[in-house]
Amino acid sequence: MMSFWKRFSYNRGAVIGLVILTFVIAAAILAPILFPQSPWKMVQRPFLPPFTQDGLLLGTDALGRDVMAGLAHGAYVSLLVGLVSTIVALAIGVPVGAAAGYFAGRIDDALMRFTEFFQTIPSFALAIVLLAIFQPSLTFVIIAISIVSWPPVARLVRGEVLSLRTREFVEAASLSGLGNLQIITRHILPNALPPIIVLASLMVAQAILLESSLSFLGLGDPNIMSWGYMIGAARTVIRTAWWLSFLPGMAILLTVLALNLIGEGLNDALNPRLTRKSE
Amino acid sequence: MIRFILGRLVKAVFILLAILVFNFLLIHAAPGDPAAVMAGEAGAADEKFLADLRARFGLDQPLYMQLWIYIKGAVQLDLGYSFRQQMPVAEMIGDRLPATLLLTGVAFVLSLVLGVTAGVAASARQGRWGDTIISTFALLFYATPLFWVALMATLVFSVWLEWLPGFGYSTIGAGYTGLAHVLDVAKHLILPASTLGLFFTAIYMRMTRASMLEVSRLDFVKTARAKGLNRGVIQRRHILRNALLPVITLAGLQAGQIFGGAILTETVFAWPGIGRLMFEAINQRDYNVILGVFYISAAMVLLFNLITDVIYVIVDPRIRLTT
Amino acid sequence: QDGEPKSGGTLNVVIQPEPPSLMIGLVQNGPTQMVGGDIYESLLRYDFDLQPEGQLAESWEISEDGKTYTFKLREGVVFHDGEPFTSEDVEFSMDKFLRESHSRMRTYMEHVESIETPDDHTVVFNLKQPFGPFIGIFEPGTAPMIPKHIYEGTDYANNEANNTPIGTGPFKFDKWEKGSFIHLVKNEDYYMEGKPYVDEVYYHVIPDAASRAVAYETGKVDVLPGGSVENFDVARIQAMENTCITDKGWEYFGPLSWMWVNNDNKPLDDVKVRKAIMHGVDRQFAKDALWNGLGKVSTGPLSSSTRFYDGDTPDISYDPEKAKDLLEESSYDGETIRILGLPYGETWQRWAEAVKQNLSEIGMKSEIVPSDVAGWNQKVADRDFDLAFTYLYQYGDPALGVSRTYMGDNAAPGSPWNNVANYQNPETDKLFAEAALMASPEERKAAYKEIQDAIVEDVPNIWLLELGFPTIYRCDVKNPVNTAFGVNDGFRDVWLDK
Amino acid sequence: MTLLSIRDLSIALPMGADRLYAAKDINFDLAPGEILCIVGESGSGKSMSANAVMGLLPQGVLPDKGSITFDGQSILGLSEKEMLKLRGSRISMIFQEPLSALNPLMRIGAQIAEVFEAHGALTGAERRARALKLLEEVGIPDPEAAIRAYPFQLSGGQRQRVMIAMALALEPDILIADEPTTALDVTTQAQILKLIEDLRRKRGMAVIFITHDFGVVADIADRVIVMKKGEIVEAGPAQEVLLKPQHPYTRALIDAIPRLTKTEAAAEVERTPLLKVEGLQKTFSTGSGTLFGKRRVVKAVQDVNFELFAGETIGIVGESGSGKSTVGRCLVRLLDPDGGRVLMDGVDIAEMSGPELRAQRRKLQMIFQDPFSSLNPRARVSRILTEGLVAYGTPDKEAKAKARELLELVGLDESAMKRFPHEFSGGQRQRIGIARALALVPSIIIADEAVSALDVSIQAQVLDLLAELKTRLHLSMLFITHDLRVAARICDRIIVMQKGQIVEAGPVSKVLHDPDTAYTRSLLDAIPGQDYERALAAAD
Ligand SMILES: Nc1ncnc2c1ncn2[C@@H]1O[C@H](COP(=O)(O)OP(=O)(O)OP(=O)(O)O)[C@@H](O)[C@H]1O
Ligand SMILES: Nc1ncnc2c1ncn2[C@@H]1O[C@H](COP(=O)(O)OP(=O)(O)OP(=O)(O)O)[C@@H](O)[C@H]1O
Ligand SMILES: [Mg+2]
Ligand SMILES: [Mg+2]
Repeated sequence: MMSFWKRFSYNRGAVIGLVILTFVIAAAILAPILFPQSPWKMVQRPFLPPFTQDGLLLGTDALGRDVMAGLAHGAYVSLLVGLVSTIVALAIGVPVGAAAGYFAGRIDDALMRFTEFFQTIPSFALAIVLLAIFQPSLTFVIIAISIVSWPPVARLVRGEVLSLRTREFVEAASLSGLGNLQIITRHILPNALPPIIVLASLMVAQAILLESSLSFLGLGDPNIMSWGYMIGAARTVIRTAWWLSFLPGMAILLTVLALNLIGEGLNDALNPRLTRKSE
Repeated sequence: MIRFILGRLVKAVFILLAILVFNFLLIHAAPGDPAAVMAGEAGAADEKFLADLRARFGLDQPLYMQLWIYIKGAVQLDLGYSFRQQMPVAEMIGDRLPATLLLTGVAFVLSLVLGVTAGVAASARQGRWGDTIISTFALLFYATPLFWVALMATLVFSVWLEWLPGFGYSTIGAGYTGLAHVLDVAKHLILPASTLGLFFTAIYMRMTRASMLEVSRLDFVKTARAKGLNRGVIQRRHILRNALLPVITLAGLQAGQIFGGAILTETVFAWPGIGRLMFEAINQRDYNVILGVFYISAAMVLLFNLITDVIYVIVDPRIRLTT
Repeated sequence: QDGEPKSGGTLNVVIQPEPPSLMIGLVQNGPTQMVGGDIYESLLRYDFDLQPEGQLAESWEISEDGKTYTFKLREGVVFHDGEPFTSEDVEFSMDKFLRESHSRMRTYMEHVESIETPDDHTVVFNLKQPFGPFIGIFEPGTAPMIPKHIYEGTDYANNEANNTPIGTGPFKFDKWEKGSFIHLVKNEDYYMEGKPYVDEVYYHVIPDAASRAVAYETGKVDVLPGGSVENFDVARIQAMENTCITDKGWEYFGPLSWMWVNNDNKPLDDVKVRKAIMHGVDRQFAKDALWNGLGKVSTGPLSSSTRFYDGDTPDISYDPEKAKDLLEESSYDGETIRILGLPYGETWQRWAEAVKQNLSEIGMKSEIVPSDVAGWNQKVADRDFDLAFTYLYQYGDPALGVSRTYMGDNAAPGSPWNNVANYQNPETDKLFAEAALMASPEERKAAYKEIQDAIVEDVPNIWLLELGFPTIYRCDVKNPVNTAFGVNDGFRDVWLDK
Repeated sequence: MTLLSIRDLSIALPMGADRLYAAKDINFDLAPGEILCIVGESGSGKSMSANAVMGLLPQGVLPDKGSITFDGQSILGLSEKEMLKLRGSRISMIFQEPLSALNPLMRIGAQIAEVFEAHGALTGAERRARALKLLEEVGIPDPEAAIRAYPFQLSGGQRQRVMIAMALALEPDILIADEPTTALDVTTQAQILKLIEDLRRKRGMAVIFITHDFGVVADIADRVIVMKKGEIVEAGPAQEVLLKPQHPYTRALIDAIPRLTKTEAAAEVERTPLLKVEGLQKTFSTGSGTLFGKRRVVKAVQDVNFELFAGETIGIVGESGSGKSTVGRCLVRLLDPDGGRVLMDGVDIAEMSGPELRAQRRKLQMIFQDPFSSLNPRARVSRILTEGLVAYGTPDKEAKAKARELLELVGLDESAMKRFPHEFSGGQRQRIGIARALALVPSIIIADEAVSALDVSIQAQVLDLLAELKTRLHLSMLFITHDLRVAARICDRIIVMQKGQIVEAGPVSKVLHDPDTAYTRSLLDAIPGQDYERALAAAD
């Protein structure tokens, strides 16, 4: 464990990523303390540009709401949407993909046909339909996003596992008397990790943006402030008040960047072949 | 191999049917129906108007009858009529198909080529400036909402520089034919295709890069170096090939979504494609159109999944597939 | 002042959303009317004060008792396929086709006893009783003239000809590339000398509002009909060179927005709660911030462009203090009110948010329920809401566009367009019924004044704004809007000063 | 004239390794046409020194001081680009582990042709022809088929020969061969050695030959270097070092060389068959024949029958590619046999699955021919060694203690527990594989070339260990090897395989001293270093 941290911290990018993410998480947690007023409160005249008024550092939006408060409160929801739906997607996709790839044959066939079931409807369309059926509360938004994002994970993992299961070290592990579950979790998945980490770190962004697209179509939870909502809402005024979409866009970008840097750091730290560059 | 493919194709037919039933139930579970939407648009409607519409669309029948009628048609490759447009769904899809295939196809090739190339380039410069720049750019395109990129691209290239048309499929009313038409369409294609393509580029780039780095530490790379091969060749022939598997998976996924993947892009760039048709159909509850598009897109997904599996075997001969 | 009209040129107009069909007699949604208005015509058209002008009718006469309407038709009018237009077509359209397919016409035609066609160019409508609004229904969106020779005896809805609409209008249908554009060409045989002026009209289908703005900026389109760009963008585009804007052309429709109040639900069955909401919603802010200052704050159930509008109704202006007091006195007990937003774009979403915030400031909890268009229709029809945004057309006369939403016997669930609030007031019901059938405009005015006062007192709905949908166009496009229907009335008089 | 000269070379290891330097103060010269053999302890830095000459040290391992001069150029100072010109054409190398050293997704032919391409030699068609010729020269049967095969479809020895073919392709000035014949049967080995000898004579090729096989050293070496713990302990002309070793370590090594002559009468064993193999068949067919190229059918195992008794060791010898590994893999069910039965305690293993199979597997362990690819690159040695035990219910702590004990038994330091497979030398990895197989205390071990990468003294140590276990635990073994001396030392009976079939079987003394078939005799004749053995025997 110690050495893992050491290796991780040797990657400067990863550390920067961790710092950014910590900052975002802190914003999410501290938002109710720093901005006790509802982020929906209309506090000033609309479309106040950033840095023009004390107390409203980042200006106001189309309804005169404090953008800074929105960003802070939005951090919580966006992180929640991004992380939870990614975790759920991984929690479904990885086992399904791993089982399919490892057992191959009939199980593979069954699991993959099952996956195809969810995969065949274009994901964005499926999300729309799901949200038309169920009331788009935050929970359902997350569920809908998870449902549409696990099939790629499953297929990716399956592809990797299909290839890894024939490796000799896997055979050796099975000779050591390891059960299938142990072989998959301890020998195959760790070696399939790099693409999964990449996909997962990209999926977080995807989820945040999907939430934004949905709320832009009026299918988000309109009672909850999120970055996605802010971007979606600012879209129509992009020509007159560019900062309204730029600021939450930057927030998403930085978060995504942070997660990717961390993902990369993880990949490096978990790869025993990458020895420290110093020395 | 042939047996495997045939087996999958046979299965695909059954899956398609199952998916069809599922889709049918799914969209009928959404509130509202096409008659209500059309009445809504008219701004006024009485009972008779709605009843007439429903009778005309066959929506007055019990759900299982509607399902039965639809399935019966679908099995004979008859996708029914659009409630709204009074056109055969197959014809509507046929009309929109070329535009979508053109857009997503070009975007697909573009993103794949660009993404893999950038991924290779970045991995070769791991940890150095070039890597950082490429990675950051890719993420920039990935993490920026598509509509934002689209609008900015339109602003810059269409409004300010006036180089490219900002929307549409061809110059309306210009009446171009032959080569002029092709060039005209190509010009219209540039912005939407690159917007859509750049989004996927990041995925390929990152995946390629991570995978390449993983493979580049394996022993056979040392053998390749010992042969005196130069870096480029090693990167391409040895590392890339071994790193390709996850990229292929993702490409297969993207290719499968070649229909539905472009809803936003088609909307922003007024591209007369299937994605928009589908989106509008969902909003209008034009059941037959939605089902038709889903049906075709399901077939596409199944096909590309099959192709992906076959490519797996070609790329990695150690993988064995069984049905 | 515009000088001599010039002939020729192409007019590029935005159409949004893409119409399902151009057959205006079958489909009544906005885009169909807009394109259909170039192809089809009716007997009359109406100026900005809703006064009738002749179109296919040369002259008309209303009998003293208000029960007989006689129209003299123009001679020499032909349909786009060359067949002459006669009184037979009028009778067929009004009596057969539209009765069958047009739900609004169906109710209007209830009042008609018989239609006579003494000769090819005369049509006589005999009414059962006087029906004041009747003279106001002869516009193409309500009473389009449909060729009898094509439709008689066919299944109207499935007639092949619906795809190649034939009317008498200034433009002929040429081509419709689904998803891209609709192309109309000049009707060379039009009965008015020299008109139409432009050679062709392209309706561009551009689904995204920002792209529509870009289309205008880059000169791809010349006319942005009301609602085609987001309100937030209007000011910016307005400031462009060679750009004109008008909010005229909506007088007939008089679009009025309000929130349906579900009068059946607690605590909204309490008039004090409704009043509190009415006073608590800052409509001036909405107008300024969301509607670019266009439109008017509504004072009651009637739009001010409607005949018999009364500006002197009880006060319902923004007054949060009063709202708080009212709420205090009322039976409101901290319930969460569900607000159903209108899924027609950003402005409406923002508006719902603003209302939610307004309510929270007077101490009322609320949540916004999102939905798509179909879901909205369904929810409103099923009364599955507490407050629901909507806006409706008034069709120039309270008997046509207003009474339907307040009449107690028009409150059956299942339609989003009737008395969705389930407002029950036998007195106003009676007055509405009588006023529609009065022959004298003065009497009607008095009756409607009484109605307006009564309804505003009850606050069955939360009236918001008389919406302003500005038409933006290049200044060298002359006359794009010159009737109470605006761009929907066809581009008969448009010419390009280029 | 010297072609290559190494002065005071030290190669630093990253933190956490066995010691600070993989190699320290290395000095030697190489003249054209000279064959220099490097022998020495496993893990003594032989491979690292060789890699340094190629400029191909693994990440984290760096030449710390000293110089390498090739043909007047200082190699350590060359840029990567300049090195490219040398590699493959002027200096080429055969790596120690042939499975992981070949690109798994590239056909053999293409991998060979690439060498020419890298240096712009020949045209496309010529390259293919040359590749074919090379495969033939290194003795791969059916080169036409092999050229289209992927590495995983070849046997260990075949892969090794592919490596050799690649290294020899451009007839380099210096060939660095890192244990190039570990997986080759003696006849093939002889053929390869002859090939190298020819090139040396014709083209004046110099060779650095790393090996543990003193027989080979005796047959080919001009000069010998002996390494221990990163340092050169002795160097000199072959005759001198081999027959008059100065350093005690060298002497110990030479004493440890197994002797063919040293065959005792087979130990008394109980006659209860533990494993009964009946009519075993395995055929590989690749390519569907319709879509992707021609079908390649290899009858790897044909009708193999034998019995393994408790406490007995059977040696399987035979030419490379004759199906030895395939038999082993069929027995542990890593491959599903196409026909025949494998009866263990009267039950057919081939029919088992699930928990039943898992229960059996504990008794049946395998040491893999290619140690590196059989070790999970992302698992530390401690996990590799303990997880089998833990899986069968041993507490974690106990398992760790057991693992440490095993490491010591195979001659590895305890610090190895914390390292990853790639941080070891070839022989060390092989020992990890052995330790893993022993950890579970199986009743049968299938050892596939289990000691081929070990220097003779450690080899002796491991063989002693196995012999001890054999008596103590009644361990039975199937010992696949090409080294007949090793076979003579450890086996009770010997099976000789050729082309998938058993051509001869019998007690060691019979097969190795009085064989029935010409094939076996040819194997015996090809044993390297027979003169040397006689000389040593004479010296004793
Ligand atoms: N990447 C690495 N990281 C740390 N230590 C390493 C690494 N590679 C090799 N070593 C260590 O360097 C030493 C020398 O290794 P080398 O491969 O040169 O041995 P060798 O003489 O070739 O042995 P063998 O005969 O077993 O192949 C060994 O002790 C080994 O454990
Ligand atoms: N997976 C496979 N697919 C196709 N052919 C294979 C496969 N594995 C082995 N073979 C072929 O089967 C034959 C026997 O291989 P095997 O590995 O059993 O040989 P071996 O006796 O162990 O040889 P060596 O001493 O060289 O390791 C070889 O010709 C090889 O090419
Ligand atoms: Mg070595
Ligand atoms: Mg073998």
